[in-house]
Amino acid sequence: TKKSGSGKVKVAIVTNCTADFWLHAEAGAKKAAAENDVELDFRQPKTQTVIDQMEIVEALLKQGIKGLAVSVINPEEQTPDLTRIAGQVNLVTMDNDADKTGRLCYVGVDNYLAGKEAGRAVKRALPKGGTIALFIGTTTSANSKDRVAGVLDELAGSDNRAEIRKGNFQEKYGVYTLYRKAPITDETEEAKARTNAESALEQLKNTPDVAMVGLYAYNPKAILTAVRGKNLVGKVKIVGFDEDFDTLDGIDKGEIEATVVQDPYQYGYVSVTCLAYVAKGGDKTKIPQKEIKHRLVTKEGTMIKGVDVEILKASVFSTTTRESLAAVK
Amino acid sequence: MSGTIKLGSIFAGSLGAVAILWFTLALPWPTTSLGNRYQLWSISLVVSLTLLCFTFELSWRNMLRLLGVLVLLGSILGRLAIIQFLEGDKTPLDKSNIFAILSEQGSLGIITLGAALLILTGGIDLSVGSVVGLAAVTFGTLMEMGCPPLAALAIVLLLGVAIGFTNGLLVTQLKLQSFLVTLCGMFMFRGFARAINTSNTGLQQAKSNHPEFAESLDSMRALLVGKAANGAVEFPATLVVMMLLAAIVAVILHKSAYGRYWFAIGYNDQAARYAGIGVERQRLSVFVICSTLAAFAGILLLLWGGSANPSNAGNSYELYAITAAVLGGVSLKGGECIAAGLILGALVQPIIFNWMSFDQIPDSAQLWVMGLALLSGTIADELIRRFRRRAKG
Amino acid sequence: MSGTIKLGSIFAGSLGAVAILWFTLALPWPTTSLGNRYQLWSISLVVSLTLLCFTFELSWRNMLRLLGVLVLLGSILGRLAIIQFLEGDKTPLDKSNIFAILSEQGSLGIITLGAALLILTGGIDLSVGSVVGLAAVTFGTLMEMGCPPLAALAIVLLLGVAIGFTNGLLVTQLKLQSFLVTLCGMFMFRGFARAINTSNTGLQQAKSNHPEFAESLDSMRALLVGKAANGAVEFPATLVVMMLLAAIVAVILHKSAYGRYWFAIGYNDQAARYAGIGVERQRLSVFVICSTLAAFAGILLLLWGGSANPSNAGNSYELYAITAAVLGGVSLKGGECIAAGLILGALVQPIIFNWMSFDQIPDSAQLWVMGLALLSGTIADELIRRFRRRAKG
Amino acid sequence: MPEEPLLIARAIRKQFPGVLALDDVSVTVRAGEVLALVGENGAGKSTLMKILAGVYQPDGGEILYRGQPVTFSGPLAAMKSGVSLIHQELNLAENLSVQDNLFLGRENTFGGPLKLLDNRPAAKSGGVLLERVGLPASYVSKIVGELPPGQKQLVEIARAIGLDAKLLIMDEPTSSLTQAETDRLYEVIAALKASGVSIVYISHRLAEIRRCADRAVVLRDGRNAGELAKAELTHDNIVRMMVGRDLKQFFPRNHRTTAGATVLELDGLCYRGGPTKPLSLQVRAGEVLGMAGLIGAGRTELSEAVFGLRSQSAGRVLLNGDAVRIRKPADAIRAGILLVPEDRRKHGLVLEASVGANLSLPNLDRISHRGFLDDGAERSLHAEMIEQLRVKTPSAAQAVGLLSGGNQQKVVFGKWLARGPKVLILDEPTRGVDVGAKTEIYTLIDELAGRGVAIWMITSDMEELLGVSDRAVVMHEGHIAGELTRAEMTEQAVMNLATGGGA
Ligand SMILES: Nc1ncnc2c1ncn2[C@@H]1O[C@H](COP(=O)(O)OP(=O)(O)OP(=O)(O)O)[C@@H](O)[C@H]1O
Ligand SMILES: Nc1ncnc2c1ncn2[C@@H]1O[C@H](COP(=O)(O)OP(=O)(O)OP(=O)(O)O)[C@@H](O)[C@H]1O
Ligand SMILES: [Mg+2]
Ligand SMILES: [Mg+2]
Repeated sequence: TKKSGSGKVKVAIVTNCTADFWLHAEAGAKKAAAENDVELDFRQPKTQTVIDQMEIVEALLKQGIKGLAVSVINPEEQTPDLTRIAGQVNLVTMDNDADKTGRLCYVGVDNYLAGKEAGRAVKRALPKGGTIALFIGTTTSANSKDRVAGVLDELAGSDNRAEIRKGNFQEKYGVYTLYRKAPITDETEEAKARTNAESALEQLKNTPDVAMVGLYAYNPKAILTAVRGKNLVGKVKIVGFDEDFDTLDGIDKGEIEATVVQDPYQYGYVSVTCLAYVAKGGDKTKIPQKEIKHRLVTKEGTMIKGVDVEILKASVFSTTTRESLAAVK
Repeated sequence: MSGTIKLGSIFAGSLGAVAILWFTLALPWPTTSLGNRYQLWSISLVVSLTLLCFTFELSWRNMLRLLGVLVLLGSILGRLAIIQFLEGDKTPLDKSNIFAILSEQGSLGIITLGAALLILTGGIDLSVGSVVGLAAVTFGTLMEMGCPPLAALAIVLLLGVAIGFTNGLLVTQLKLQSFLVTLCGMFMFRGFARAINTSNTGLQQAKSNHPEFAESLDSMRALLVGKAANGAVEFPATLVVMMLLAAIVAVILHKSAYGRYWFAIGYNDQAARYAGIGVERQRLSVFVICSTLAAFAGILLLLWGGSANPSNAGNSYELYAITAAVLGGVSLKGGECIAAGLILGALVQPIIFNWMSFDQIPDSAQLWVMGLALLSGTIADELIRRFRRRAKG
Repeated sequence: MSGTIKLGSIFAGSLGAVAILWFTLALPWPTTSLGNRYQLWSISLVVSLTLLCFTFELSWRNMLRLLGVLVLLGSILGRLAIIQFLEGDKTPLDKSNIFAILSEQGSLGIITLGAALLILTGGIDLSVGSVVGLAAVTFGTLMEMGCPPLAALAIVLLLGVAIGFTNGLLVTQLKLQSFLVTLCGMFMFRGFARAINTSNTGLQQAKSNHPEFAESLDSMRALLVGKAANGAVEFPATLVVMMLLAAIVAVILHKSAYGRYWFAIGYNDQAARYAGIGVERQRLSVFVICSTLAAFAGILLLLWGGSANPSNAGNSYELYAITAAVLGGVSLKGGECIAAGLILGALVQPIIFNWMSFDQIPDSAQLWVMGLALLSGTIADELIRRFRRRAKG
Repeated sequence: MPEEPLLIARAIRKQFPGVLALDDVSVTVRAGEVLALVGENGAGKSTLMKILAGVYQPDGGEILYRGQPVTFSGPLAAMKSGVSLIHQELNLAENLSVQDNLFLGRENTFGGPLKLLDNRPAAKSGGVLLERVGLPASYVSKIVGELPPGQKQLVEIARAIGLDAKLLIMDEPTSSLTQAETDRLYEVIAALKASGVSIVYISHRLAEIRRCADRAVVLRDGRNAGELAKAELTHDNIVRMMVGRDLKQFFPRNHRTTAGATVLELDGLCYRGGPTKPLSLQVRAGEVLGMAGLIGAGRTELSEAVFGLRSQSAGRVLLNGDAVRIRKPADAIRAGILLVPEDRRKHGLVLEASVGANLSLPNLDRISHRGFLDDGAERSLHAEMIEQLRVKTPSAAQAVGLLSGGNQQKVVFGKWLARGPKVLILDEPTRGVDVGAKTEIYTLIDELAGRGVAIWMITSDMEELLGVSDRAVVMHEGHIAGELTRAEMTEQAVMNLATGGGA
């Protein structure tokens, strides 16, 4: 006779890669698992590839899980597989959606809108226009394309999503010039991200009104390190994405304008809560879409005219985030 | 000689038993139109196993050389069996999990074959991973652009040939070292993959661009990686493909003149030259074989995974392939290789990763557990060799 | 002999002129309390340059061996100069850009030195990148946990020693091949880095956890990577550190008995053994040097970048280091190495990346341009060698 | 002898995996004597010497050095006590200069553990050492790899002399030297002996033993076979003791007939990197053409050019009167021109592979059908060759590297015999081969010549040249200095031509 583990309901989360970002999600997921008395298996593929991710997913299916939350890497291509899997086990997509899979719900922000938020932050920093440089890990994934499109569309004031998804960029977006006519990529390597920012600064040294936007979690701090190195703090405006502590610190010191945060803690928390609810017999049909609203972090954290997102104060947000992380360790 | 043949048939018998076991697991056959194809595959499997056993001179020498990897494989399989029969609702030995592992092993095996031949002849290929990536991306991009699947397959294989040819010419004609040439190749081919397509490429995209190819693409997929249109694994076709290729390699290696040339070149290319062997030509052809197999593995990668990212598809596969080859009894000094060992070597890494998943080894620990397991394998191997040497004296 | 010394002094003279140029660029000295330290560094630079020139036997032989890399460097510098003087407002030759390139080159140079020594003695170290990552993560984590910066530095260097020792013992005592051992090490040390700290580690974090160390950390940072407390680059200290280390390596290599031993071991370890050289001990110590330098580079990486990610800090640095070593005149067959060449070799890759950025080579093309440039370098090198041989024959 | 012996080795035993290399071997070396150590290939000479020099540790027995029992922990310990060994194979770091090699492992250093080099003393004494062995002092700064093999050997000898040894062991020092250098070596040995150094001298060239040794110890199959005093050192005595029986007819000429038509002709041949003067040469069916010359005279290069290993730049190679294009060894082999190379271990054999695999290697086209090997045909080929050449090996599966030198050389011959050679080029066919095996090889050469094969034998062994060849050509600095009929062939005449004098 088999020894039946802890006897608890098992749910699993599979992320899209290994990154600090997911620590927050793990914290939220663990919290929800404890509250709902389910067993949690939190997995991160070693590289951001569909193959590695699906290898983990398929193996998990043999381990008696009752629910699965996945950050989809390539929605279009993974749809057939995820549809099949949604037939075997309760599926939630988070962070990045695949909406034709029969998933229970999608937990995450709209990356396009989040990108637009970053774009608005750039506009506030350089109201009269200027040159912007975009830094990002890759431009291959769906959410990174959306993010880039969001920023540029906001600056241009028009919708160029289709062209940007194809990788076609313009010189000018509204009154803003796009440095090198493309986002600069770094293959998610921090050191490369830093050298990229350094050479960009070197070339934009004599250009007035420069803003640099870092769209992956480590990009803002890589930009900040480079800006500090060239003694250009304050002269070059930085707008970021995600809640790296160095980024928050930079905002608190006034070196970075703002960062757009997605609330990965909620990704984990909501996903697990939802999966636990269904696994324990909750009504699938009653699950609403769990769209999570992105938020903005600034130095002051006060309301800004014309902005209808929640605005957080960097120092406070940093402390609460640390606490929620520490709580699960 | 007669002794080795007897041992060989025992081995053949037991492998046959294992094969039959597999088929029992695989039954009932999918009732799709592909059922017949899979039966064909099963026959191929038996044929290739027979060929392999026929070429594998199962001397004690060879057996001992593979003892390290056998122990490693045995202990992990043992652990999986324990999980299957004792622990909760985990079922690692279920058909679908076994099929998934076997498929992984199949595609690793294919690049291992090529990498091993190159190492055998005294070279090394660090560009394998990038070639896999480039092939996968090219294959996908071609189909997205409207090239029929079969033509795309042929073009990608030709690309593999061309790459092998370039690498090989640089090594044999310019006398550059293969480590160096293929290191540059590693950067270049990865770069080409990124230049060809800046975004992900995939089967769905190809199908939606060109619905007329959907059917032939699906049947190619079923044939080569055993996946149905909905992505379910119906048969570990990759493994069979690998076994067939391995059988061919085994015959060439152990039963044809070319194999003899390669062994001789690997040990002592000067002596081979003095014996009238066209060393350069042989080297060149091994480069071509290696890159073509890598390109083929790239095609399988796209068919299996459904999509490929130019920046990281196939990343570090050269390392996995080299490791598998070494575990399978290849010496990095050249001149030593057993075809049947390569299959065993290729089995190790996928099964280790699978085991770690079932035993919930945290992601953060997986890499060092893997490294340690491989190191233990090589250390065990060395200790066994020593022990043998001492026992003999 | 006298001929080479004369040439050496010409070289020394021109290098001195370049150094003076650098200082002019670097002037005025930062008025912080660190100004003095930098003057010390400048003196060190001159000393190490002198030592390097003294050891570098600038025979035509050596010069020609480095011609490939000199041409490569020269043409890129030329292109940068054209951009500087002809093109709009781009100023690649400005102090701040030069400093950034030099610092990159410095840290690459440090690992190149170690990697090159290992290749010289007939080994190879594929674990360098992982050791860099592990060292950076350990250094940061220790300080975050409350270990004083200097103590953390010492511990990390000891860790480097321990790693070198382990690798070395496995190679020399168990007679495993270095390629294999360090391939496993590559997985393992990367795994350790990820196991030690699952999240990014960084200086800000360390400072905010332990404000009492902020000052000593800042001054360590200023000293080793030339960054002021506000993160501004004041001096390419990494390059000076590298130059000093290179000078030491140069003296050991070309002017001490150890260097002789290593050359002999790399070419023919049997001959070295028969000459009474403790081959195993020498090999072991080179492994230790290599890993310790890699660990030191990891420390510099954290100090320079401010933070390190366990999964990818230092990724593929072993490849960059090996490439740099080869460009700098090291033969992968062992037994060939010129200390001064290593510096030149380490200059190439950072400057290529910088140039590509200034010439706006798209990201997607950078990898293959890089690969092609390196390949051209090696091909040029080989053609020069051939030409020499023919001219001689 | 009143004086205490310098070294006594008693009941030495050494076991290698699968081989008992030395079994209860004893040897005594007296102060200031030249002791010859002889024995067949694999008799254990090198092993015994390596034990005396600290390279190997014995498994049994004891060594008394200057009356004290010693165990040398390594080569360095032995060197420090005054025992040094010139290895049978070259052991030089060829990437370093001659001077660096001369003093490798005992560099003059200062700065304590920093071991900084002080090259000045070495620069002076290095030149002196080179001159003692007959190399120009200016060679100290040359890179060893750029020297031809013979000169490398001289460097090795100079290096050992420089160690100021009390006991100097020379393991086949002359195998790659020609007569002139060998003579020079005798002078060195005489001088060393005069200064009280003991020398152990190993050689397969019995003439050398007779000439310089005071005494000989004979080993057979890892055991003592006996000892010969100076007076007893005759060719027959040595051979009898070594082989255990008499060897009749050292240079058999039983099958030789009068030479037939010209088989191989070189007509104004030039090759890349070779001398500018074109070379012409003829080898006739059924004759053995001997080719002599000093070290580096260019004989090996010429043969390599004919065999397709170096590209020919002008002139023709004619086989039975027809021009053949030889661009690669395969062309030569197809035409029936076959080469037994000078360096057996590097070029002749794949040492790690089996005897059978080596025999098959150039014959794979004959033992395979449509690319697939025919096991039966292969086995019979192996059996036939092993039988015909009387190769001493447990089976065809034995790794060829484990065979004795003579048997290895027979395998190299065996590779070609199956192809029915028209022209057989032998480059130093008996280098490092013991007398027993030498006779067998000479017999084989004789038989082949009898069958009408044209044999072109390059040799630096004067005895061999005079004993085996029907006609001789002598090379000097890349060109043919002259030709001698069998009647004209004397040591004097050959040396004259080789050193650039007239015939
Ligand atoms: N390192 C080794 N490992 C195994 N066997 C060895 C080793 N060295 C020597 N032998 C074996 O020991 C025996 C004695 O060899 P040794 O080299 O001493 O002979 P030798 O008298 O010097 O012969 P030669 O005249 O050919 O040089 C041979 O059978 C040889 O194969
Ligand atoms: N390994 C080598 N490296 C460099 N030069 C060499 C080498 N071997 C031979 N040479 C050069 O080639 C020329 C001819 O050498 P070759 O070996 O053909 O002469 P040989 O008459 O066969 O003498 P040996 O008795 O040394 O075999 C000489 O000038 C020699 O210096
Ligand atoms: Mg010997
Ligand atoms: Mg010769």
